[in-house]
Amino acid sequence: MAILSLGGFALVAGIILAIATRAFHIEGDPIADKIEDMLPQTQCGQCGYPGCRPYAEAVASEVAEINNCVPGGERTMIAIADLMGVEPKAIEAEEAIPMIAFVREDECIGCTLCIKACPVDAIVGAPKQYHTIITDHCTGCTLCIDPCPVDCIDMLQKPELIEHWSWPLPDTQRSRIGHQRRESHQHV
Amino acid sequence: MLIHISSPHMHGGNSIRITMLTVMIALLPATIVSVYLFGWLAVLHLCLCIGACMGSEWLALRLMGRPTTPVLDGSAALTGLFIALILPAAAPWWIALLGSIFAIILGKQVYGGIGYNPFNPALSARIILLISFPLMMTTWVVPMHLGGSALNLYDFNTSLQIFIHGIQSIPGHLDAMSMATPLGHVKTAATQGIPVIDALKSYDYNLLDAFLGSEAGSMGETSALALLIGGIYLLARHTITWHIPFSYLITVAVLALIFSSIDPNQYAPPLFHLLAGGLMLCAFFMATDPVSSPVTPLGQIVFGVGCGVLTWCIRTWGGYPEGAMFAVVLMNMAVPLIDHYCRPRPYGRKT
Amino acid sequence: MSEFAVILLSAVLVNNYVLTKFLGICPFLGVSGKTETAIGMSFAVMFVMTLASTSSWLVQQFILMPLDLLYLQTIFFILIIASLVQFIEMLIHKISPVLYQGLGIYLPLITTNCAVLGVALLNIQQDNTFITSALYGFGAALGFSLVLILFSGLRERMEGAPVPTAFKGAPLTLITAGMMSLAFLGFSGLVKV
Amino acid sequence: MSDSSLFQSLMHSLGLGHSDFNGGIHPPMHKITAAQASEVSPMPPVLIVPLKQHIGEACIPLVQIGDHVYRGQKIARADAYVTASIHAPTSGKVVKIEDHRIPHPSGMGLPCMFIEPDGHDTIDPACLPIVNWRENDPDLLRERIRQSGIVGLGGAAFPTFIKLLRDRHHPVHTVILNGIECEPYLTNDHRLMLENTRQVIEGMQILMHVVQAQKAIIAIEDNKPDAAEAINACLSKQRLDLTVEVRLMPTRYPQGSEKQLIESLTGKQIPAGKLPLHVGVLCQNIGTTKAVYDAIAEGIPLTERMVTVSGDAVPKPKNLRVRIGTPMRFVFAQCGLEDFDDIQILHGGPMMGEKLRSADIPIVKSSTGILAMHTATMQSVHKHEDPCIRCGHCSIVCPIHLVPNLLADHCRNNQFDKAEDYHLFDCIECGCCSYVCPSNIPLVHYFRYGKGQLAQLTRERRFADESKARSEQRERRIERENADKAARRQRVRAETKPVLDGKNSTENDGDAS
Repeated sequence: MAILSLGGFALVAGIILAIATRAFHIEGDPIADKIEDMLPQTQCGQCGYPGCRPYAEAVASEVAEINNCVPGGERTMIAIADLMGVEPKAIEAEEAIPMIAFVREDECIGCTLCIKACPVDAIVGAPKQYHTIITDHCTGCTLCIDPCPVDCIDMLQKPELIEHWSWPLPDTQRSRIGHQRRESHQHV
Repeated sequence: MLIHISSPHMHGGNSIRITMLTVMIALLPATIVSVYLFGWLAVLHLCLCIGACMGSEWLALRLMGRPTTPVLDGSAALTGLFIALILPAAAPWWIALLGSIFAIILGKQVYGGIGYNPFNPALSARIILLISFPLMMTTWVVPMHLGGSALNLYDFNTSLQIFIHGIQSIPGHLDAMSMATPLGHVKTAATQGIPVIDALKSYDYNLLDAFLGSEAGSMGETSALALLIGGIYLLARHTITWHIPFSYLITVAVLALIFSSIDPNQYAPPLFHLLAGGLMLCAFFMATDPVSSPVTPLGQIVFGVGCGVLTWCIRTWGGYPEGAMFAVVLMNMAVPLIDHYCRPRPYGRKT
Repeated sequence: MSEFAVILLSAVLVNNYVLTKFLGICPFLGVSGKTETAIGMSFAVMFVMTLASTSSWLVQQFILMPLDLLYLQTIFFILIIASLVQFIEMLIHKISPVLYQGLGIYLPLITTNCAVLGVALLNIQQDNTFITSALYGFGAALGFSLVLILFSGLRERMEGAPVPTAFKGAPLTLITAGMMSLAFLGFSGLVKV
Repeated sequence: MSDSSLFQSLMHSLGLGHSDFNGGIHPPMHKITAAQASEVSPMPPVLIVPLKQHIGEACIPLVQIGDHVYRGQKIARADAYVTASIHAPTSGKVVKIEDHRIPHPSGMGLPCMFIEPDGHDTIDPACLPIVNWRENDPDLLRERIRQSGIVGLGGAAFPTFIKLLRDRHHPVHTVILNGIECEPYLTNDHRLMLENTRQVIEGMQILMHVVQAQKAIIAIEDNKPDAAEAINACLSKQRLDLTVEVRLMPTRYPQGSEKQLIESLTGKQIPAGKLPLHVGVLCQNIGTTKAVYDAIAEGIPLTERMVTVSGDAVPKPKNLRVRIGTPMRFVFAQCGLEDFDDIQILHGGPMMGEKLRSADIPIVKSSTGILAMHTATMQSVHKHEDPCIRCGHCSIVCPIHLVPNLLADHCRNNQFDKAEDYHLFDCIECGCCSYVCPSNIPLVHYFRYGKGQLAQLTRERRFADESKARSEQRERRIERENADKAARRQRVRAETKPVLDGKNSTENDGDAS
């Protein structure tokens, strides 16, 4: 009797849950979408995935670590950690200074190999013509460096604009304590 | 240091120390009354509490390896002053010492020092003491200048003996030296089913005494007048705003008025509530403690009303005769949420 | 009517599950880091607790007592709670994936949460009727939610503080919870149940 | 706080009393130069004219190195809408165009044009006054104001012609002349009202004509009764048919902030993100009004402005009429200050002005005043930052009704989404909160930090979105190309299959890999 009633009850509960599973089924992975929105979209592949979307999916399904996005840096990592509800992790790679690629035009042979490599179509030029990088479009992913047969592409520091200058944190002891707190928070 | 600092390049000159000193000056009348009523006992408590608070703050900062200058910013001394004023005069020295240590270490320093404590340190200390040592925290010495006192607290030796060994060490009947507070008396009467009016009559209660302070109670809580003077001074100096004390007192008064007009036998009148116990001290000094109270004007009103409702409910229906300290600490818990949801409407925005 | 109010008030304030009965401490400490998560958790717990107390009452009255299976009480109750938790888990996953992520392991852990099982068992112990047990369950959940949300507010504020290293994290959280518990003692005797 | 303001704040708390803005402070005013007549600054050996002196797009030079320019000749312009042209401050020779420090807290530089005055100060013959402006089309006057490079001279440097737009849905009924000048030390508007009363009033009439407003209010703080008197006297002499009202306002910082002044005068708040014209008001600074008069009635574009030179380190503080581009070192020298050891220079007033890192920075259109302070004075202001004791004084004085201490916490902890939720971008950086803070917290600095970081985040976000769009577009293109290629190959293979079967398949393999 005991087994029967328990089993019966369990069956009823199971059926209800099965129906609920059907009713509340979700399409796609909303977490991956949210993570992808946080990534810098450089498509650089430094995370080990072939682009930002695959990395976002890997993080959402907890396959990849949250600290692999080098261009996104600390800020992106903390944002993802907040979203995922996990502890922030230190980024192993050094914080990158924003760079852009630059073609030394007199050396360029017009082979178009870099144009094919650029993930964001930031290089213009036709075969046998000098290629130019659109500075405003370059994400600094360095993917064009290796294909160039004559090594005529340099990575230069992104020029600093007075319009983009922003105030640093005030140089007081308390703000430093706050900063240390943030840093120690990351290395837990 | 001057390399990167933004405007404004002028400052009004206010500082934490000035703020704390202002509050201490505002507490001066209440302190004088406490010395007048409890003689050397009050002086001993004041010295011990202030010393212990500053000492434990210094020790805590040393142990944490932080600069010890904040000891002198006046906040620890103020906490000590508060603790002395909310202790019953008969409490022995170790209670005062424990209270001071609790307040500074558990109430403040573990949270990161001044500015970060979510609860009022002095009141948390009092709650800890009240729950840990209920009897000692509710034995009230008959103050001087109130006929029938068997003790001469102006005598240093008597005071010192009570201070060190407790009131039990004094020969004589305990009932002759101590008495209940008006709130405690009414609460006991209520549990026995005696109507409030009769209870007040049997206590010989009169409002003038309660206003001036000739009644049993914590050392600094008895005189509503002295506290009121201090409160008005703080308001005039703009150290506090009217929002918290007024909303707090008005809420208690309105609740008491409504209920006592419905059933005067069961509920005490508003003036009794206003003048009794620690309400005045809490309303002007404890609830307005900047660190543990809301920042925004609307939030402060919500906070004051909440304190008022809780105080009155606990006094009237609860197990403890006095609810002000519980009310303030309970509302302290809600401060972050109040701050978040009671923000003022910014200029030019609809909601 | 006043009886209901007394039950509710008692469950929310006087006999608060977290601060005076010390039940449900695990999610109380676990999901109180952020107010948003705490609010989500509160709704989940309210849902589970109210339904668990009513359905356990029904099971007790119509299955266990007639069939004389009282020795299976705990197993039955856990079964009920587990199914409810599964249900709410799917619901939250559907409605708010971010909240689902934020609650993490604590959501399935409501199953073995002593507060939920406690409410079901206490209902039986106190001989509550169907209505009062629903009310009691809801009140207990309300009390849990109240302190959880208050506590999350405090913790968010403490996050920016230069807390001494030895007290960082759990120690300070526990000290704060203890202080809250002491303050809640002020409610004792407020209603006599 | 004085008794009257205590009463006011009480009335304000109770929701009574006349319209007035919330909060505010009463700093010591130090208006030491108020009673002294202004002087004309001599011409410096070289003028350094930055090619961007306004909010908006930078200008590109119209003249070349070695060219001779006249005073008032346009030397740089931009095509963008929000911009203002630059004019030569005097006649002379363009000697070089290169980066030079401008008055900016970063200490960074911008392209500047260096002009060597020839000493004749010849006005460009193309600069002609519009004498009968009353009969002229408002749009023509507006275009002249735009061509004259006039920007708000109260410090913000927002191009003036944009504020003069006539919008059919929001007709401007009132022109407000802002003669408040609530910043301590600064007295340049005060002196203009006293010395150029007629020009200021005519400038106001021009503005009223441009926006077709019927009413004007001249708002003056009650610490400048002489200015109000002068204006009243001039008004009664002219017997205008327009309604002009001179209103004395209580001295309270930041009464002169546009939003606050409009609230005080009309009781209306400008909706967030909107302009004053949305409440039917045009608000102009005294200096700007004078510049409008110069541009229309005299025909001279903006080449000169009144600058207050003051501060506790200046031996002879005074107001000077200075050509745009004059180096500050030269201006200070007129006031007896030559040695800059242990001296800090502020550009603007002490409440909202910025500390500069050098004296070799030119005066620009937004230079209301330049102050030289002893380093010790500055150090006594910027003391050690203590923890916030949450006293709430910052909330009380905030004219925007923000909660500065919580906002600063969010900025300090890099919780920028929360900071935005607390309306960080509504902050006008008036500095009242920092002024009253007992813990000496540089609140405004935290807000500026937060704003900068948020702007950076927004830029990065936009860049990421654009990159993503480009990358997706590229993927689609590659896919299409591959599909095309495959289709073509299919076709080729179908045609030549019997003959080249084997060869074709190997080619395919190679392509696929």
